[in-house]
Amino acid sequence: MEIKIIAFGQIADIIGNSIMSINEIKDTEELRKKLSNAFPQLNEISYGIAINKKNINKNTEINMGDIVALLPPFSGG
Amino acid sequence: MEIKIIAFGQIADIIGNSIMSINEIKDTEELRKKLSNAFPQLNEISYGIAINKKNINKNTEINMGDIVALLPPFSGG
Amino acid sequence: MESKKIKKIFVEGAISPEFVGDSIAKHSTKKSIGAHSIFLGQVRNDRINEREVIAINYSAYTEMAEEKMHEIREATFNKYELTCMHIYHSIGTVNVGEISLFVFTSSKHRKAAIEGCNELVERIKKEVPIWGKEIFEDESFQWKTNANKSIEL
Amino acid sequence: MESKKIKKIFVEGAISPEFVGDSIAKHSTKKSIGAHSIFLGQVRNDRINEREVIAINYSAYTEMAEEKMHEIREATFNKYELTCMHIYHSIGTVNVGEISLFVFTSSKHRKAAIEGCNELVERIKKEVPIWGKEIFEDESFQWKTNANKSIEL
Repeated sequence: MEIKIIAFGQIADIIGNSIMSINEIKDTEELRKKLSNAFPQLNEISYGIAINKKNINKNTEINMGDIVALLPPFSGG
Repeated sequence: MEIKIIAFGQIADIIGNSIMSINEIKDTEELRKKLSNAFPQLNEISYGIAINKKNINKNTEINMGDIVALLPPFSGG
Repeated sequence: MESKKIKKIFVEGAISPEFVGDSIAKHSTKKSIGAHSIFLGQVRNDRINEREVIAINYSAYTEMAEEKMHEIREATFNKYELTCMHIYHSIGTVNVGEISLFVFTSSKHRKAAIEGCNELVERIKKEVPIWGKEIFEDESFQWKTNANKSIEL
Repeated sequence: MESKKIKKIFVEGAISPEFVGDSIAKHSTKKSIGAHSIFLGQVRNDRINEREVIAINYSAYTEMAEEKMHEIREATFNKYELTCMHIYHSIGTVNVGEISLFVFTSSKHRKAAIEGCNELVERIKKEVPIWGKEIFEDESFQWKTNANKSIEL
């Protein structure tokens, strides 16, 4: 399974590009862990996750074709 | 003694002109009574009085040279 | 701080949208400003007893209004951390769809501008000696009253 | 009611004062409007660790932002009796002194426009996926955080 990850703001700076693909991630908890291992700087940022443009508030299954967005705190306005 | 009365809004419509002079009025209570007798339509309007541009909240002496303004409810904006 | 001099607030006839745009543009040099709050009063085509309002004719006790407005400006500058404050009110005839009141506050953070602007609008309507005469299509008129103002808020 | 279609909110670069003036002018034909409330966010020259901000570069998760904004618009139209609602946010670089956010509500009576506008500003800042990168005079940068936002309000 391949999922599409898009990152924004300072997370895009850390991850290096704003679109990446990751294989075999079952849910958002696992995704957070994998990202945290690959990019230790992420541990200093509290970020939200949206799946298919909807905010996720608890651990959520990730399915094939989902678009997963990593969202650092918003600062528009 | 002569005092200068200026009227605004619907009061100016009733009194007929916007500046008038009245002789021998000791205070604002007496002024209200005299105006009410002369212009019974005023009884239907709740109006405020300002002396020398300051709002008057209780019966107040009127002195020579004072400018007394009759102020119907404000409706600016 | 522009709070010390008595400023003119009355303009003859309607306040134009271009004037509002120009006022905003003048603030681009004030680089500590982070937020602007603007209130505009527009003349409404109310129907009263089958007659439609086509304009409001505003009159004021100008000297008292300017003193009162100065007092309100000072109090608002003291209460909120505002960078700028601009207030304009029409005198004379303003047609339906045109603007008769323009209140404009600016501040570093948005809270001061927003709350300051709201308070100014409330105080102007309640405390400044200005009267509006609603003109109907048949040229009859009636003086606006504050009666339904309290319902509005 | 303009609430049914998804509207574009993003504009490239700063929002010009003339654009704000033109938006106001378009409402002169809507004769049931009595009040307009406008909020403008302007980029501030904050000093952070001795460096001065000269611009903010805004980016967004555009598709999600537009959906979220649509949801906020609908909720605000349902909650307040608004005649019109217009919202614009900059994307890309906005220099200090320029405008990056324009929220504009109109209603018959002032309460709805004022409260609707305030709620929109709060919700946009909190809920819409937009990020600002503060650019300093030496070309270094830092991502804006919401940390001092809560202090602001």
